[in-house]
Amino acid sequence: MSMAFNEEQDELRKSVRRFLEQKSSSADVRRLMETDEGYDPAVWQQMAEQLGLQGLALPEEHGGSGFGFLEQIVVVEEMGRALLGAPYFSSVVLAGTALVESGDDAAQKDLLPGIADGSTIATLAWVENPSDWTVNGISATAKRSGDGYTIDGKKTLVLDGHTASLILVVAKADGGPSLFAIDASAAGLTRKKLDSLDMTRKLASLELSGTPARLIGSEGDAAGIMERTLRLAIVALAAEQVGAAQKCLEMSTEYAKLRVQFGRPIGSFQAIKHKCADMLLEVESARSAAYYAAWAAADGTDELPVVASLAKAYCSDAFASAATENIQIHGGIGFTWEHDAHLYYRRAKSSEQFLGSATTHRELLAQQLLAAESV
Amino acid sequence: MSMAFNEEQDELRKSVRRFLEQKSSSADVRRLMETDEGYDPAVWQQMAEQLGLQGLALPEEHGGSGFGFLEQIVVVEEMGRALLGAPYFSSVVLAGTALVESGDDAAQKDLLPGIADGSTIATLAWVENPSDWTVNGISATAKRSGDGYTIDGKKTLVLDGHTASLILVVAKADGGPSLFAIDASAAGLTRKKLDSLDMTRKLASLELSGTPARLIGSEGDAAGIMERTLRLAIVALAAEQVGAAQKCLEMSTEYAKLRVQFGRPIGSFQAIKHKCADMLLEVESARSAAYYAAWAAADGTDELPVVASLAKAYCSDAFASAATENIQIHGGIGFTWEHDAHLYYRRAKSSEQFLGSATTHRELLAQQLLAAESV
Amino acid sequence: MTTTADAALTNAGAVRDAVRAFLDENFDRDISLRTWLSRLVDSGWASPQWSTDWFGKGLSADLAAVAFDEFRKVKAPGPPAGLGRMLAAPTIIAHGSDEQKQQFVRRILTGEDAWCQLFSEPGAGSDLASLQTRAELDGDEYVVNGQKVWTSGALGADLGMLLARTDVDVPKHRGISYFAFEMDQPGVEVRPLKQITGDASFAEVFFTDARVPAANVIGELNGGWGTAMTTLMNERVGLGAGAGLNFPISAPAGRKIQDQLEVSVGDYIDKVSGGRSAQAGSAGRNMGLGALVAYAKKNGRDKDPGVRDQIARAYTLNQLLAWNGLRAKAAAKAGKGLGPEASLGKLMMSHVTRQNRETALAIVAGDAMLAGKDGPLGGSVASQVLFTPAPSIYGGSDQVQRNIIGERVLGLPKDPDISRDVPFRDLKVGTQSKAN
Amino acid sequence: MTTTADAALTNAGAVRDAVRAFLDENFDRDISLRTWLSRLVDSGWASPQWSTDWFGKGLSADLAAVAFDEFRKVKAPGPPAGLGRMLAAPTIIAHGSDEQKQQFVRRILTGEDAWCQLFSEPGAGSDLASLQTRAELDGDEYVVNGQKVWTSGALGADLGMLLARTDVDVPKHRGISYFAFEMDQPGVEVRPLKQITGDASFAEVFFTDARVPAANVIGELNGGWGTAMTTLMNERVGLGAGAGLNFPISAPAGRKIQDQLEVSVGDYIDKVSGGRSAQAGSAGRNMGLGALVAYAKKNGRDKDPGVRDQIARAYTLNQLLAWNGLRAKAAAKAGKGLGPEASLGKLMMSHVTRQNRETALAIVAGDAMLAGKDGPLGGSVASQVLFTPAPSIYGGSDQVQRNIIGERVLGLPKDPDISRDVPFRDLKVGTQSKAN
Repeated sequence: MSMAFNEEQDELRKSVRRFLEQKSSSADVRRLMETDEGYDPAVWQQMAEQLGLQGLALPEEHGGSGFGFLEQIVVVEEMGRALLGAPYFSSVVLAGTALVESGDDAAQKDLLPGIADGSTIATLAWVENPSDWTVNGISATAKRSGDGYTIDGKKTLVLDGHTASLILVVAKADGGPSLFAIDASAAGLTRKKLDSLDMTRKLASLELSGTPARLIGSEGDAAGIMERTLRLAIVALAAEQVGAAQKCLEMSTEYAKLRVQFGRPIGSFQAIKHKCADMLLEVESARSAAYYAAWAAADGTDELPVVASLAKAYCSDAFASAATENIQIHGGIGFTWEHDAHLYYRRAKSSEQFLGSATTHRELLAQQLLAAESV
Repeated sequence: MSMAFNEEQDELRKSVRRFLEQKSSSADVRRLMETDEGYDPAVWQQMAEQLGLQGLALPEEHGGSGFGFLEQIVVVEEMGRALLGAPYFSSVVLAGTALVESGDDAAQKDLLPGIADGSTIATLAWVENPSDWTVNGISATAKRSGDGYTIDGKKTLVLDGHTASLILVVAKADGGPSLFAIDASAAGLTRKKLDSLDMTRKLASLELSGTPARLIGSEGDAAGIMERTLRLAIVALAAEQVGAAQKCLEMSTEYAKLRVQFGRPIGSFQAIKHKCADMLLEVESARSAAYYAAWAAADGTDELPVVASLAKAYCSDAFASAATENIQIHGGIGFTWEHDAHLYYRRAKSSEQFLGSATTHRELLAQQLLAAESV
Repeated sequence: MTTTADAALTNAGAVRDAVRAFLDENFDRDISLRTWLSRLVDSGWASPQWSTDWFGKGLSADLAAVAFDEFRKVKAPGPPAGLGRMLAAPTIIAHGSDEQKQQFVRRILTGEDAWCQLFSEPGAGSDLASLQTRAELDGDEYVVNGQKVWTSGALGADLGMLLARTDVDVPKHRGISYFAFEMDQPGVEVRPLKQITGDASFAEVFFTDARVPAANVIGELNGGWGTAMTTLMNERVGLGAGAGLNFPISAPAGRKIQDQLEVSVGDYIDKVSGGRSAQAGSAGRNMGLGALVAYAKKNGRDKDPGVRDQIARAYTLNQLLAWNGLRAKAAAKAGKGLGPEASLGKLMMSHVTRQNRETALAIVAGDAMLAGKDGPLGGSVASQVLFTPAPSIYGGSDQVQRNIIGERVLGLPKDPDISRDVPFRDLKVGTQSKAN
Repeated sequence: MTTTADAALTNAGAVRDAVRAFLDENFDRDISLRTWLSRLVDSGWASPQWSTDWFGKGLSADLAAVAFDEFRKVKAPGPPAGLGRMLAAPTIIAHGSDEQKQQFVRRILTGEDAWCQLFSEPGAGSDLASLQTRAELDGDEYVVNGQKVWTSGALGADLGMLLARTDVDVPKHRGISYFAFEMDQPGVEVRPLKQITGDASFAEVFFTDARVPAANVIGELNGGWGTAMTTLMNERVGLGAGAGLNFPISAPAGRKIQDQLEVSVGDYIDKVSGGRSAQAGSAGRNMGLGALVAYAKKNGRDKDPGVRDQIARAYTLNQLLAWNGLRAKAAAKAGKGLGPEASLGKLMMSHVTRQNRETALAIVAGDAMLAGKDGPLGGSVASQVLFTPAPSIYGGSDQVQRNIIGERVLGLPKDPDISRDVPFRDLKVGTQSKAN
């Protein structure tokens, strides 16, 4: 396993960063976060048409470019850095991956091209209990109805659930937890936007009452699909956290060089200098964790379950720490609404819990280590 | 509840400190820690005769002075500061308290006077599993034999178990875990000194095979006796940790003022200064915890179970942190055998686990908080 | 300043009797709040820890606590709990002239004046002494120009504790004066400052040829740094939650709300009773642990071992903050007790606040992503998360407190301050290239 | 120094083929270890990352790893892994004259000389440049007086990398020279230094009119600080466990153990195989996580949620240390890769070590009170506890590493060093009143 990106991947990073510097400036982020939708449809289309980001890692036969997970990681890392307001994580990382992992050719043929070209905004709704990110304890039920199904139940913490046109929902059928596709205009679906701590990431709750749904894969498939999907999603989230943490480090270092107190830049004081040094070590270590997990995902190695949880746990902690210290190093100005420090802090404290806390993932890591013959 | 010691208690502290400065210098501590016994019988007798420390808090009717738990705390805090090598914790804090808590008048009458005047060195042997400090899971058994009992089983982590002349042992009788007294010369008792991380605190393991024993209290009493005894013992241990942590703070601060690097005392660098400041806050907070718990114990308030575990958990962490930072602040010289820093570090990392780790006591604290109606 | 004490009040019983006698004679639910406050101030019971010379009884903290306990029994309203009483009054008593004490302190206690603090500037945070706001003498007045930031209560304040530079040719600590500054004048503009919480409880204050009488300098001209130290020390005590000694209810303050002083004592008590506490510190923004534990139980989160550990940690730090305060108070003698040790409480509050946040997050788990009306506990978990970075910054950052603790409590040598002896006009400040 | 590379070795296949060809022709279990090392050194394969001019092949880290992989397959012994190869050789290659490179470096690789490092002094720890050991010119030799401390391997060493002061009238950094110093002489006394672990793996070294030829100055006279930086940077890489590139087995070194080089390669491999790894760093003192996890399972401690969390934390930090190293290596080009970034690995090692201790303690619980033969895992938990404070001190403390990272990686401004420009003779050093 080589621990470096190749030149094409570096080029991809450069072009994504350039695009986001233009389209997701601080002013853009702030404008979009005040809207209910949280994204700019024009920029969303440019992402698809100019850079092909939505379809980047989706299969070529379904409208994607067929690149691998490493390219996907480069993109989400840059989006994290820029705090891009867009339904990318929901539509591509969650829903897109779930469809790919479902192995349902027909559904992929019908649904992936829209996700790949950005014309469909999709999301994945599975959570009912905020402390359980698995599908083990869900209550939503799916009943056969004609040649389809109807679903009853409630879902929460649905990313972009109020704006998505396609919603993948996990519900219990006779065969166990199963994955379904629902059209946003379907009967019996009530969507409610929720106020979110991280205003750049929009959330909704759903109520389904006899809502018609299409089964993806077979009944009982959702446990496996979701396990594989979330394993990749936490690696993507870890990379997003690395991108944002890196930005916090840069903001802190820059300010520490510029801000003068007691006749010298505050970065010359050990209290600040050592904070920045610790932050660098944590950000670099987080990067190692996210990249190693990404390579494990790309190579499909057995290590993935262990290293994915390792990455999510460590990157959550590192980003939370970087975002918090960034405010501390900025002092008063870092506590003002006008400064961007709080946008990263909100993202950090929100994504720390999203898809399972560090504590949860360390427990998963321990489970797998202890189940192994030897460490 | 007044959060200050009275003048008599302050005087007691002064005289104990003066005594220990003379009798438990660094050279004394080092001499004794290299011996198997770990204490100086002459000093032990002086403690009893000149200061009455062994009997200080034991009942007057059994040879003690009848002072309260606050005086006991003052004494153990000073002993912790001086790393006194002596069987005080085993004989007085553990065995003495267990006898008092047993409510067994006859046993008290027979056994406490010797403990109070220092002629008896006693200890308490209950642990069989190093991760369980309760008596719930013990295997040692006591069988009736004539008008007494015989005990079979093994005990470990017995403080001064190889030097004590009186050993209180917890074993399962028909009525449940029960407390017994054993003479060190009893048949079927094999004692083995164990190498200890903290060389100033001696440990032994015991094997009992048909060893004759005297029941203290009634069968089945040990659960209650031990719960009450350990609750007081952890508060005493917390106070001992505060005394030792305070000494680490003083060593660090003194060295930080004296040691010059880069043309100025290292204490003028924020990296060192802020460490010392954090250490002071932790030591002072640990002191608040230990004293508050001591007052709760002295007043016999309902809070004791909560605040005793709180104190043990916090003081363990604070002392471990102070002892570790003390070595770090001293740098290379702090890593030499000749410097006393490691003696405190060994005590810290050992007493951190003794009577239950911080994690264990936070769990006990949570149990009690969550069992309460409201917090 | 020396403190003189009421010679009769030497023990708890005497204090209790004296308060009861005072209440019997003066406390009446039907009189106006204004009349009651006036009686309270004149009696010396409004601030019994202060010297008998200046509105007090000279009581130790322990005995003052006894007095407040008696007032609590009848829910007697006390003087306003804002920055006037917490910061301005003790500073003026310590450094002001007798005229200034008469002029300013009584009106603080009676609720006639509200005060704000005009210290921090965009370029002068941790290094407060590098402040750039200028005050230049013009006749018997000073003309003030510059900008302050992080001023709480600026809109309702009648007066401000203003630090301004009165000499730029001397090193930074030696050219600052401390003014009692009238806020209601044309040269003052107050702009609300939105914080990361979304609230705007602070403001920026801009001065353009604003004016303050030379007679309003508190302490020595150019000696404002020393005067300010008293204010800052009192602030640290307050922010460390060490200022718990108080009346159960406090009166409102300020010229703009004088009508509120006309209500009857009884009506006022009924209106605010069970509501606003007398505490002016920041602790009010920290979540109560009780609500979190109840939430954990209700949602089954109390079974999670990580959550249990977090609950124990939060309980521990909250108790230690309180116990440290109790120990400090027990050790303090009458008129004493304010010292660099206050920085320990201030620093501890930062730890407590962060721990409260982490415990809350562990309990609510994924719902931590929600805020406002959709957030757990009515959005108060999100509020806790957003408020948490504040205590380690305001009132002197954690780094500043550690310097104070290291240097002034432990006696460690100072970091060399290369700007200390440079004339202010040659100094680089904030993110600008030159101070002036 | 510029690195020249073997033009034929541009890809992994070519490297693999070349090593195999070399092995086919030269590797023989029946020849003496001395003969084998000599062939290896002459071929350039002993240290393939080094320049072709000086005993190397000029390979990138990636390609060198390929070469080592081939040597690993036949268990070929490599040159000694001690301080000579890790520190002295790269320093001499970077700063020494061609004569010095011929004189010293080859003998390091062939095991003829063992080296120790004579840098730290009682008064010069973090502030190494304040060292007081003097070297005064007497004819064509320098006379050395003073004391060093924390010298590892001093008893077996033939030569020492000695930093000594050659000019006291200039500021501290500008009056130091770097010597290749012969240890076996009357003026040198080595006293073992007992550490808190009870071991004495380090020594104090005292110089009384000891002698070193002027020709043994490495780099410029009075320019020893710059030379020492190369040594320190290599040390940080080693201590951060970033030096993993190596042969599977390493040869012994030193004039006192030359007979050990006469054994056959085959016998040597059989003797040490499966034993000593080539790694010279400190990682050897950190416990393996595998043994701890097995112990936890055996004793039912793996059911404890706190223990599980600690196991996950230890696994995480150990993996990150390794992955950080892999990433640094992947990024490094041939002949590069040593830089201030090495301080990150050094600092990480302190975290890993502390975490390993805490995980071990959580698992063994009360048995942590026991040590030696009675301690858990044969006393290795107690050893881990006692060793843990070391990595954050030796080879530059955590505080020094954070300064380096802040200043040299992140570009933050330096702390003012008030002693930097003071002539050394006027300086206060350590806990003494004056440097000289």
